[in-house]
Amino acid sequence: MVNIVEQPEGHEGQGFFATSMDKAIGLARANSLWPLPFATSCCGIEFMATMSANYDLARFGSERLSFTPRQCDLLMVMGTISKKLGPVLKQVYDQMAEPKWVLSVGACACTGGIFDTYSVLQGIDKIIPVDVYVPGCPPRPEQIIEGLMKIQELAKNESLRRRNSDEYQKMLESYNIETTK
Amino acid sequence: MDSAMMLEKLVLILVILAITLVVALYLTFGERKIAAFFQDRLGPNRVGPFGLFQPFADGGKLIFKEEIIPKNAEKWLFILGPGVAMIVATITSAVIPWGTSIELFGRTIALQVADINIGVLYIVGIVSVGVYGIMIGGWASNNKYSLYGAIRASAQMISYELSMGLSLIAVIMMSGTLSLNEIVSQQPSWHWNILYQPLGFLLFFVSALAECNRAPFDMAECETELIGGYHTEYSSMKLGFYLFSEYINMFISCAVISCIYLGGYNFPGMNYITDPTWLGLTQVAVMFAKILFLVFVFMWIRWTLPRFRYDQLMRLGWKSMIPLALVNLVITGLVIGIMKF
Amino acid sequence: MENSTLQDITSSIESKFPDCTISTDNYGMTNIVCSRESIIDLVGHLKDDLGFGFLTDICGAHYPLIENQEFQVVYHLHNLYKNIRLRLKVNLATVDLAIPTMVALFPAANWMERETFDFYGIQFEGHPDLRRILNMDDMDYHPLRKEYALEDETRSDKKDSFFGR
Amino acid sequence: MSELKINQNGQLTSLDTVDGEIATLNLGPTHPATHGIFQNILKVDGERIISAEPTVGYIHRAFEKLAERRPYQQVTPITDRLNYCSSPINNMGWHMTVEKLIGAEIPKRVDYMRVIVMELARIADHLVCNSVIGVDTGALTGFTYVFQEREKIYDLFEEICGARLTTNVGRIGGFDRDFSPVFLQKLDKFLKEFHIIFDDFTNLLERNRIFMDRVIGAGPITGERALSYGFTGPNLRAAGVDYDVRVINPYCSYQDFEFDVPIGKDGDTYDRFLVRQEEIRQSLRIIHQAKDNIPAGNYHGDVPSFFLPPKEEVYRSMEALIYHFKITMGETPIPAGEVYHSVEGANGELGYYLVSDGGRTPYRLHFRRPCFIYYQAYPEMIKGSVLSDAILTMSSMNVIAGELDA
Repeated sequence: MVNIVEQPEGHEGQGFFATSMDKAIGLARANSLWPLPFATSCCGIEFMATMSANYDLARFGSERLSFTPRQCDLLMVMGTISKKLGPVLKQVYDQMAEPKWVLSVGACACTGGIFDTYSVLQGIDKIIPVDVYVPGCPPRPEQIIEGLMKIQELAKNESLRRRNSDEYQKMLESYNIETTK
Repeated sequence: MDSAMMLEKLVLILVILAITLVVALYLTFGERKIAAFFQDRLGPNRVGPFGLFQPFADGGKLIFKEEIIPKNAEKWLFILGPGVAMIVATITSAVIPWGTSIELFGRTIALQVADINIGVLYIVGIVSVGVYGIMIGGWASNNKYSLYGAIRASAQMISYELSMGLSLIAVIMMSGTLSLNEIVSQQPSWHWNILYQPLGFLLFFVSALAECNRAPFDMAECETELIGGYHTEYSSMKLGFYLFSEYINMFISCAVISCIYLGGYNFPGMNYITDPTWLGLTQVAVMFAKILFLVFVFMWIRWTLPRFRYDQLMRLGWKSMIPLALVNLVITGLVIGIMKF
Repeated sequence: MENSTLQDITSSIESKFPDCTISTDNYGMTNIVCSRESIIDLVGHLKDDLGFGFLTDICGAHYPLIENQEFQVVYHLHNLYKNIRLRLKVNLATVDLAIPTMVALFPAANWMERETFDFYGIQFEGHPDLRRILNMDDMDYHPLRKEYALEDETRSDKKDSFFGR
Repeated sequence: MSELKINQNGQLTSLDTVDGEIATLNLGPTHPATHGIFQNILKVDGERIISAEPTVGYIHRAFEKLAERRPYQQVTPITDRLNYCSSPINNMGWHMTVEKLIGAEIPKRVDYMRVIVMELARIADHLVCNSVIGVDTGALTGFTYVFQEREKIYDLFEEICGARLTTNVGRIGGFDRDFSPVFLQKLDKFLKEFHIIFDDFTNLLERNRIFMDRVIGAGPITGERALSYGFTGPNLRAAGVDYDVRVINPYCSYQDFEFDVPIGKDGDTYDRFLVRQEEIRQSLRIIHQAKDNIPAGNYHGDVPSFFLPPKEEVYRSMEALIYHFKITMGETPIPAGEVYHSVEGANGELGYYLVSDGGRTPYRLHFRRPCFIYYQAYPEMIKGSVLSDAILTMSSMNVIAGELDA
């Protein structure tokens, strides 16, 4: 019987030991997701509840809110996004530094919710790419936390080079977002 | 200066630098935990035991984040800003006496990098350079909010440095020296300067809060008004440097306060320890205990008090602190005169 | 006149503004229908002489089936001294959708009139800043008119048959 | 350059003399202090605000058009999202409007139950507003304290209707179920424990020197101006006008309860803060009275064409089945007519102007949103003050974007 020894991880592909590096940085990113709360309406109040003592988003290392897009990793879109606000949201997404994730909280942000009206954008995924959708009108804080944990999963398992891949660039281009390349 | 001495100083510098960085790293974590404690929360607890590796997660993330330099920013100054802030923050520690000395490999090693005879002046000078980091960064960002932060920070620094300096002069008059080491060694056991200069201590403490841009004087950052203040446009490790330098500044300020007013490494009953190495190490521990206590007070204030308005801050600086510091100076002078008489 | 009762108020209005029709509905609210020429004088009279110092609300309404009175502007006034509420209505025709503004009397009317303009396209003559307020500036219709659909007409992702439309 | 006149609050009194470079500062739409989405374009001279130009409508959701397409009971969820910090008040206000239109007789017990729920909502709303003033001055800690209390109020709402924030509580005609014993227990516990954390919060801010320096004299408005700008609610009362819909037009048996209407003097941020603090205490007083004197009786009025029959009935009796079908399909007879009904929302007079043509949906429903009306005074209130004051003024006015933009 011949056993074929598998090559050690990281021996080929993106570079020596790149995968372990990927993992370490993925872990770091996952546990230090600084959110930008783009809170427009009801869900924003539930987000405040999530931030405060009973639910405490800080446990995941996510309590450092910053309202400047440059410093955030996670864009949390909470509440109705109207057509008037759409360009603003897109600009905020544009201004964020890579890697960035988007969490769409609440029915309104995901699909427009009960507001199927002339003034409301029917889901923010029309203008920016979304990573995780949290349903609910508004979602309970537990749900928001679960959404965050799903983002953590994504961040953990993301390759360091994903953001440079053609696939990613194409995806951004499909949203008419200027790419850095 | 022989080569062994050079080596010794180099090692000491590296050790102090490393300790400063690690302490600053953990101060960010401590701040979050203490904030959580004051707010009935848990604080970060997912990374490692009790969340102890949280700072490394933050650091790792920041290093691998995209650098953005805004199109209209002044590129070189934009990069220079955080660098200045970081360098200035780290070099202040050179004149802090961490202990008297320890004996290692048959040599007596002084626990101070440089015992320059104008240590106090050096600190005051370096701290004033510190504001350049904020000013340059805020100005170069080409963002109005950053500019507001920078302007507020520089005006605040100028006015609070005056009262800081004036309250320092009273101490210098008492001790008759500008060397930090000398000032510390003049406060043996429990004869700390805070007992002779309570008002001076208070003024210096408040000024230190203002110099570090800590609440209630965090005008430069002021996240509910100016979004991020001077570092609004910064991302990645440049932001990391700014945040980091803030914590190093806090650490060093507390070290200076404990040197000047709380007797530095002195503690009651230290004459009973005879072994010089043990004495040195205990002194370092005592020094750190004092510093960490002061840091805790800094954070306590941060999470309890609201912040001042810009003009109120200036009014406090110019109309209350400076006159009080002058009064303190006059009283000190009179007392010294009477004692000599 | 601040102590006047509803009776005094109605008689005062009737004598001064004969073209107004005053009625009381089943819910105890006094409705006054007047013309757009007299509305400003009427509100001025109510405010200055009869103590109606609080403008509760201005809104529009669209009645496409009533000819020549397709639009209505409804004002709610409140006399805080005597706690009397009044509802004033002005009917307007589609061909001539204009009514004088009330901003000079009540600063509060500013945004309410802008909202009414935004929703119904009613022109408030003399308004200092008559722009759209809630909708986008480049919107080309007045959405609360009955002929326009609630939903966005350009949307493509939702199939009407799923929603019973 | 002639001399600037600055009063003792550090505010510029004469603006004609400003001479210098004027910058434009864009405050919003996603500025942290806006708490919701609206924009102010400020003209500033240094930190001094020379003029402000607010832009609203960033979350305009077309409530009024939406309400024209929905049967009466389905309008309730829309009202939830008006002032989402205190949705039960909006729900109840809408229910009462429809009850007024159809002339329904409502039992006293329902009134008392409604009062309890509405006052709880008022407490929740004022807690958010006051703690957010704290956050905007930089004191975040009080905010997390009061949110623990808010969670308890959420718990109570969950016990009544199953939802936390957008409650959709009650039905036209009353409630869908009676208060459960667990609810009453939890209410007792809440009333007993509320003051502990509330006192903490009060101690943290109310007499804090820095806080007082910050908020006294920030964004003042006189009673007269406030009235002409259509202010209502705590903001008007802070300016010294004792107008409260609960007192002047008592709905829902508010005349049975004894409570004070707190008023301020200067109409500045501190007065608004204090008025809200005092209103929280008065609300507690009302809840105590309502809880102790709650009369026996049915938990809903006799409005079979609006109040869904219990599910067991639907399975057994023909009449209930028919009503159930008609209500669910929105085919209930409604008299034609128009009503205006207003309740004292957490922000002020929340009015519903309802025109019915007898059809299944409202023909026209207009919400008098207090925020929308008083926010237009904002430029006048911050003119001549500094940037920090402008931000505090905004948060102390408690502008809720959902209500503002409808």
